[in-house]
Amino acid sequence: MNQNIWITFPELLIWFPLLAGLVAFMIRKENVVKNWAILSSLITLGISIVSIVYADNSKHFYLNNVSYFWLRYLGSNFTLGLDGMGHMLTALTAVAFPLIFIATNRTSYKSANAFYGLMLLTQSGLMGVFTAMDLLVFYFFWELAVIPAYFLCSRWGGERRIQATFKFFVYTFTGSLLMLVGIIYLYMHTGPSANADHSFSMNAIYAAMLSPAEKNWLFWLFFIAFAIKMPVFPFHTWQPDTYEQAPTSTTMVLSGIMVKMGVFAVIRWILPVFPDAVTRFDNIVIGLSVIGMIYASLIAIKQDDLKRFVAYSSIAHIGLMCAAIFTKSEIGLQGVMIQMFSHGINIIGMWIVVDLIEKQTGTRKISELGGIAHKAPVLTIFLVVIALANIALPLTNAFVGEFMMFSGLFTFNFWYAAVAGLSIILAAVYTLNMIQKVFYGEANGVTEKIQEISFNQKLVLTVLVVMIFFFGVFPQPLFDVTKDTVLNIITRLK
Amino acid sequence: MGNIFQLVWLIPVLPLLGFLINGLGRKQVSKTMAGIIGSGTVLGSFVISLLVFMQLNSGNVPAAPFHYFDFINITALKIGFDFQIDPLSAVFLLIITGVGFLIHVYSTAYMHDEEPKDFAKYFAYLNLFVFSMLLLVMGANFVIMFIGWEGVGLCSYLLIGFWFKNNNYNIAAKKAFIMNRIGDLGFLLAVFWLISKLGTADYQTVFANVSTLTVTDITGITMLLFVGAMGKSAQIPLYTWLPDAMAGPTPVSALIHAATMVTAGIYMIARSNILYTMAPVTQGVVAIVGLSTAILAATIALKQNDIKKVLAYSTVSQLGYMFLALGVGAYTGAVFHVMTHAFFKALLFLGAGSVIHAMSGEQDIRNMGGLKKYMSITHITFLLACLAIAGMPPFSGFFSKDEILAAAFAKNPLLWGVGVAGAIMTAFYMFRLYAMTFLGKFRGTHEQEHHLHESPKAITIPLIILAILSVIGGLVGIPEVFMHGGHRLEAFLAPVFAQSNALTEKHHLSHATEYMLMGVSVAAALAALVFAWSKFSKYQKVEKEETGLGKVLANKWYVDELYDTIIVKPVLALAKYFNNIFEKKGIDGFVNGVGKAVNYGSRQIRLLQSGQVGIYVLMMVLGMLLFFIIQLFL
Amino acid sequence: MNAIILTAIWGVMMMLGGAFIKSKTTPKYLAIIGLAGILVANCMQMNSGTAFFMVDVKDMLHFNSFNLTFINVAFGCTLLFFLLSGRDIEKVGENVSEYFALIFFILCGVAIISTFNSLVMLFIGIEIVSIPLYILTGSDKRNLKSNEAALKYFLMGAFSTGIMLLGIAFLYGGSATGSFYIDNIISGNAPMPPMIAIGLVLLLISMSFKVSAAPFHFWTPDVYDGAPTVFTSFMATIVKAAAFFAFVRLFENAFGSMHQQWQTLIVILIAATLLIGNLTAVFQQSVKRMLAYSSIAQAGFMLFALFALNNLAKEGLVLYAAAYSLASIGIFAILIKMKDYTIEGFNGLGKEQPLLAVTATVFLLSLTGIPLTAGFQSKFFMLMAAVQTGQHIWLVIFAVLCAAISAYYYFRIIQAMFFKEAAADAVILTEDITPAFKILLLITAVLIIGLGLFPHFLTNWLYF
Amino acid sequence: MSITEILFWGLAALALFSAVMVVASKSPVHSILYLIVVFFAISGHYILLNAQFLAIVNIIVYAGAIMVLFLFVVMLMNLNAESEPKKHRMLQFAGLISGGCLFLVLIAALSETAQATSLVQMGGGNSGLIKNLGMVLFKDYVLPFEISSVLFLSAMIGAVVIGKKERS
Amino acid sequence: MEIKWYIGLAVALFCTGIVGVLTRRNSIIIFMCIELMLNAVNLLLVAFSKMHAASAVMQSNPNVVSDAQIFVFFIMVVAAAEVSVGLAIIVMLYRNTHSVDVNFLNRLKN
Repeated sequence: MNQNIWITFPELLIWFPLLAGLVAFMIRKENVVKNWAILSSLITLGISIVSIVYADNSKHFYLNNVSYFWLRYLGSNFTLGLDGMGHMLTALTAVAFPLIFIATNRTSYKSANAFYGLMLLTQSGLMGVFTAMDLLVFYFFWELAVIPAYFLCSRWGGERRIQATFKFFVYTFTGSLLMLVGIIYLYMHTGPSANADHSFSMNAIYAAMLSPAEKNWLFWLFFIAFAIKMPVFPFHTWQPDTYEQAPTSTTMVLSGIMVKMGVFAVIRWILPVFPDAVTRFDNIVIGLSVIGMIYASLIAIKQDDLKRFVAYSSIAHIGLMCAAIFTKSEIGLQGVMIQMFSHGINIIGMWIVVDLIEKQTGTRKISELGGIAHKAPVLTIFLVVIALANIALPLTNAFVGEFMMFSGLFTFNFWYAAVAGLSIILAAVYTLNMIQKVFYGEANGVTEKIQEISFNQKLVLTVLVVMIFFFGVFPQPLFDVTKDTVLNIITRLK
Repeated sequence: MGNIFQLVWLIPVLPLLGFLINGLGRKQVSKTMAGIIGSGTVLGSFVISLLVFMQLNSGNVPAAPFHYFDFINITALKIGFDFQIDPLSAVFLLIITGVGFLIHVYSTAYMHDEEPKDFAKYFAYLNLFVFSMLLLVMGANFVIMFIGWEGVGLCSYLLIGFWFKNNNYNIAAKKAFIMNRIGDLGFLLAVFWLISKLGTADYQTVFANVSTLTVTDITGITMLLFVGAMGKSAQIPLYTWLPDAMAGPTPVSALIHAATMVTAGIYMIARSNILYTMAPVTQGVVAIVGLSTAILAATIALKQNDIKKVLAYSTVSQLGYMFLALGVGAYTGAVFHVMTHAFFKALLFLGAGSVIHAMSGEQDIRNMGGLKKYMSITHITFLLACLAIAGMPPFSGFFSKDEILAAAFAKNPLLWGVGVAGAIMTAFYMFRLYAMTFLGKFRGTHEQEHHLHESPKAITIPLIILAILSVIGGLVGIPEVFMHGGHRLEAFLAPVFAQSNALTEKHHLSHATEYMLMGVSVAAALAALVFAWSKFSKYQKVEKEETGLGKVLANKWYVDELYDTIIVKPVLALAKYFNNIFEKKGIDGFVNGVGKAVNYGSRQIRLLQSGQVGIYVLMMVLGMLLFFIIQLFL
Repeated sequence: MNAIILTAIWGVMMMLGGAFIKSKTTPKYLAIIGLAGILVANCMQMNSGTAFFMVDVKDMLHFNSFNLTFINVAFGCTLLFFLLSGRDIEKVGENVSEYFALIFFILCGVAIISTFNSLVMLFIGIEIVSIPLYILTGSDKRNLKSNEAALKYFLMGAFSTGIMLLGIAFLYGGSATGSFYIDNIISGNAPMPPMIAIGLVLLLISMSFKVSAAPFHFWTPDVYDGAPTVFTSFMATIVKAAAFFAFVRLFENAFGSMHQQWQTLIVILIAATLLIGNLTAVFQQSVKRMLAYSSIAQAGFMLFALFALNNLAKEGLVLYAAAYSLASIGIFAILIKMKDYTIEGFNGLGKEQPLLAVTATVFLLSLTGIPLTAGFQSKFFMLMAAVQTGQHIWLVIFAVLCAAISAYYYFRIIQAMFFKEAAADAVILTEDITPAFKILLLITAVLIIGLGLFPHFLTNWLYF
Repeated sequence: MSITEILFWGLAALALFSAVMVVASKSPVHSILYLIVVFFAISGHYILLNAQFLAIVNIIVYAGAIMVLFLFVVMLMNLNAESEPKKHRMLQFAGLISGGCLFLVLIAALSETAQATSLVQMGGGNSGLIKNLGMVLFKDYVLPFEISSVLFLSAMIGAVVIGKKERS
Repeated sequence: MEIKWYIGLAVALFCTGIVGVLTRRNSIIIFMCIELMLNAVNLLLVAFSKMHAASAVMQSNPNVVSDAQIFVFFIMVVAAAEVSVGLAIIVMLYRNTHSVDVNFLNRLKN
């Protein structure tokens, strides 16, 4: 086997955006930096696609896994790896960024170099989270992904940006510090590694010797950190504020990818490490998630602000993912996997449309809008498709995921599925309400001058819609990517 | 010509292609092209369906479903994108594509005033509608069925709200979609239940392993499936969307009411008949709900003045009959009634559309009258349809309705009695409608009168075809009493219901009883018919408020208001409470409260730092004391 | 030994130089050269054991890789401090070379208290550190705040000296052999006799005073606030770290074997320090005062070394000393250049001086404990050390919650620098920023990130 | 009671009384004078314990040099009794109570232990003599002795830095 | 004499000093009280040294006894140094404010 590969895919996925981001800081001209961002993110996408081609770890292990000494004497190595779930989420990250850059190409930012630099750094951090195979490395990237995002939101956001994003930061920071305590505790109970008494490597963590009581409280330390990030009711209140205040392209990253960090982390670090605690607390977590779904859906019905509207609908969807994870069923988990991807695609699409509307009309108030369908039919069609995908209409990508997640939830308990199912109805209510108020009816003064969308946006939305339908009809390729990961986790749970 | 089954996939794909062409190229295609593409693709599907039907009829039944690709294929669950062709789906395919094609043709004329791109959009939606329905019918498992199931819901939403500038239409569309989603939830839960118990959603496997399920499981699954059917097929309590769905263009109503959508529930229960046969409790519920719906809708129809509303409630009522049939185990009867109903209800709607077209959009029958002399083809076809729906022999409705009533009688004479009452009301309101529209004197404005005209060919030809079908359609199911082996449909469908039939012993009514039943129901309906004819042919418009029961009926038993009060308003109030108070003051209040507490604590604790050395030293000494006490004495 | 004697000699040199050199800038260069030389000499002692002076220390001082590394860290940070803030020392008053001489004497004391093995040396070392500090605090003579700070510091410092001496007396009286050698005071882990216990508590209190652990921290904010900012920078970093090192050294060697018996006190200290430090810092408007409180808060984390007293803790302490000192020296160096010491004074710095703002951000992130910075690694080591003991996990959780609060006040500065605009005609800085200053800041930032990525570059030295 | 004991109690009483008077007397000058008395009493104790060198040093350095310095400063500032207004009553009370408590706690902790009953060698022994101390100081304690020169240097610099008048 | 009397005396003096620090507001007197505390410690150390001298174990190592007295000597040294600096600070403050009252020292607070 060729071991002399000088760089592997996970490294490329991290270092390339990082480097590109640092280069972006140097570029003074706004247009150049924009194009550079698009170009580099497209290259990252290329890398990601190639990596999926070589996804088969049994054949190309050396391409997808890398480990070099880092904090060796602590038992932590800089270990990266791409398993199915990693492939899926790195692919999502790689797909999302070029789309975001292209879609928001028209928006001009003060000190664009810093903006794009930070965006690319965020990408690098996200890639790190999704590829880390060492708990300490994971924690590093977990925090590092948030810092540039914080700066992005606080620097280029809306009026109340400083407060809102600081709340977001402190909230997540608190969570991750709690997790840090858990990480250390876990580490202290791992077996020895080559150079140290303990080890942070994933396998060692999975094999940590813990008493059930310890697992119980450690579970919560980890879960709260992830729950805040996802966010799960009642840890969600930072989200609407942040989404509302952040610049739209950052919001896309936050909602499209960053919330997946939480979901991802639960699957990667909670399920295999604390299987007993997961079984013990599954009712609480699923209960919270289900309450959150209904709660957020109800609030979404009453939202008048488009951004907050999307935020609450996202909370409802994430709630389902969280609940499905804790069903510990293959169907549920597989559903979560595919839904992570689908939700990312759909919500980015939603934001693009919301951004367009806000840019053109200057308002996000649902009650002030109306009749856009008449003025901008193409935009309307895109939005309707994306919104319907968002509420999981069959043959769109989200249906497959939601179907499987509900199915998993049902297997777990009928009543959870039944109550959670109400959110399907509520989702229809709020989405159709929004469509009706924003797009249908007669155009008014605000929406009178709305223009059709530009080529860039049309391109991006078309790509999104094609993906929505493609994976709605042929989801199997995605399952093939994540199948092994899910089965591995399921075996660990038993 | 090779095996026609190899082309089965074309049946749904053709309308899908039509949808894509018309939808994506709606700015490019001309109206004519859009019409041809829209109708042509459905015609193509119809032709293939017909060939498939003929293959099946010749006894060449495919053993396994056609597998195209894996939809979901993981260890725990395999769901293929499979189509199943058997007699049941073949019958439905014919109805959908056949009646659907006629409606398409009809639409080319009816929608001619629309802008070209809206016209193309309309046909795209119609094609998508047909596509979804075909998917629903052809799917070889519950998941594919569900895809179509939601798809038709979506299409109904799009078409009902086709004229999206009018907010009332949008609200009606939304209502349709949401009501449907309530039903869909039930359907979904049933599918999950099946998957969790049997690990699959394929019909074949499910039906083969049905005996491994417990009674609770089967009852639960069938109940939930029935909830789905309630939504889609407009049964109590989820029927209120259907009359509102009249907001869409009239051909759409025809499509929804006759060929697609509402029959989905019937199809689904007929498809899973073995489950229902094994769940007598559910069957009872289905029968009772069906019958109640039939009666309730009929009573409402008595007092409606909107031509389409009357027809809408009549659909609800007829659907009730079909569920009654399903409930009493007369699956063939239900399918039969679906078929005949498709003919005459499509005809009624299209006829109504023709009338509305002629009346320049007027839908209130109090403003019509005497149209007989202006539009003869419409008039005659409409009359035939009315006779058919009223169950007059030998029109198609007679056979199917009679079969249902007979089956109901065999189960319980009370069911039959109520059913006949409904039939009487049906005859009454249909002929009230007919008489007020076509007989008597014209009551509209002069301008309207000036414009009155017979509709163009594209409208009348489908009417004529449907009229013929309405008249002779019943002949495929001539009951045993009239002719031995006359029930061709039953024979054709027998393989589908074989499993159920094996489980139920047939109550064979004596010929005498059957004749008696027929006689009673026909006589009663005829009496109502004559009464309505005579009463309303000389109808004069009078402005008077309805009172008493009449007012209740005219207001549809206030069901919408009831739902509004007990469901919509509390939910919205709860949402408002969450949004305005609980979220802000409760959860976020707590989160911010932590921040505020830190701030408050900071402000208080910094007062300790008083700047006075004396106090600092005192604090130190107190700390020292504390430490001594802890270390030395504790 | 090299370090102690050379710093003393160089201090005298600086003092004498003050009499002859009239130029104001020369002492700075002298000091930098001298300190660099001393650093080299100390490294030599470390690597090859080369000692320039053959002194029989009678076992009163112990030199090992641990404390020599710490001395390197402390002196290295001081060198950086000279480089960054040397020019600002010149601005405090006329007696420039005397200030440098005093700083060298302090460094001598720092070297003593990081190597002491006898309570006598501890006492003298601490006094050598303290007395020059009183003077430096009051060196801005016409500033009443500086006067006030000096007097407060002096009175309370002398008071705590009294407490320490009483403690030493009781330890001497209570020890079986009547010795001042710290490893002879107790033997085994039998229950403490009350005299030892009293001595221990008294020493604990006086050392807590020096490292400003609550509730013995009250002098800190006032003194740090009142002292000239350059000296605050020095006091709050190197001196404090040295006091911590002495604290841990004393308690590990003298009382380590009965660790369990006094752990409760440390727990209380940690909890109180973290709470008061973090909570009070939240409301401060003056960055200088805020940093004073933050130094208390950081002390809470450093106290974990005393709580755990294991290898991780000691490594972590050295790392913490380096990380915290580097970041604080950096942020103080920037603060000195500011016109307005309030947080509003930082408004718009990101636009005016991006490099300053970016490096300041690195320093603040390090103080907060964000990964990639040395601050994270040091907190991480401390938490690991604490968790390794397996006791009082709630305290660790409490600590991280307090760290979350700390984000609140550190980030206010970041917010001011990047997200807020300065008033149109506002002057943010008092003077021009030289390129050399920028480069030094950058080096500091790189050092912090380097330590954050590869802490073993430092901790490996501990096991030479 | 032996002579030693009588002397001990007498000196103890004197020391304590004077100490209290240091704290209690209104005039700073009186305080200083009382403090000198305390120092003398403590020197008496040193003599009782045969620590002759310390007794002498105590009188010379403390009572002689340091206290005179204090006296100078006080007189220089011309502080008198009235110049010190009353401290806050509550604070004074709290100070008194907490000081008393501290005393009680320490005494309570120590009084009942075995260590507390060890005997003190009175009078005898020659370790407190100047010759022995000199030997120890310059043999064993030469390092701290030398190092304390740094302390004095810094104190000296300090006094100069602080005391010198700044040129404006 | 038993050592406890010496301990009692020294602690009493020490606490008197503390009380003085706590109750007085003239910084010079506070400083004097601190000197009082130091002297209490000195007395205690000398007493302890003689206590160890009395115990049989220590006879073999007479240095131990001298240790404490040398320590006392160092304390005096340090005290002298402290006094010079302390008085300088007090005088400096007096020059600026014409007061030695610590209660007026509250420019720095909160």
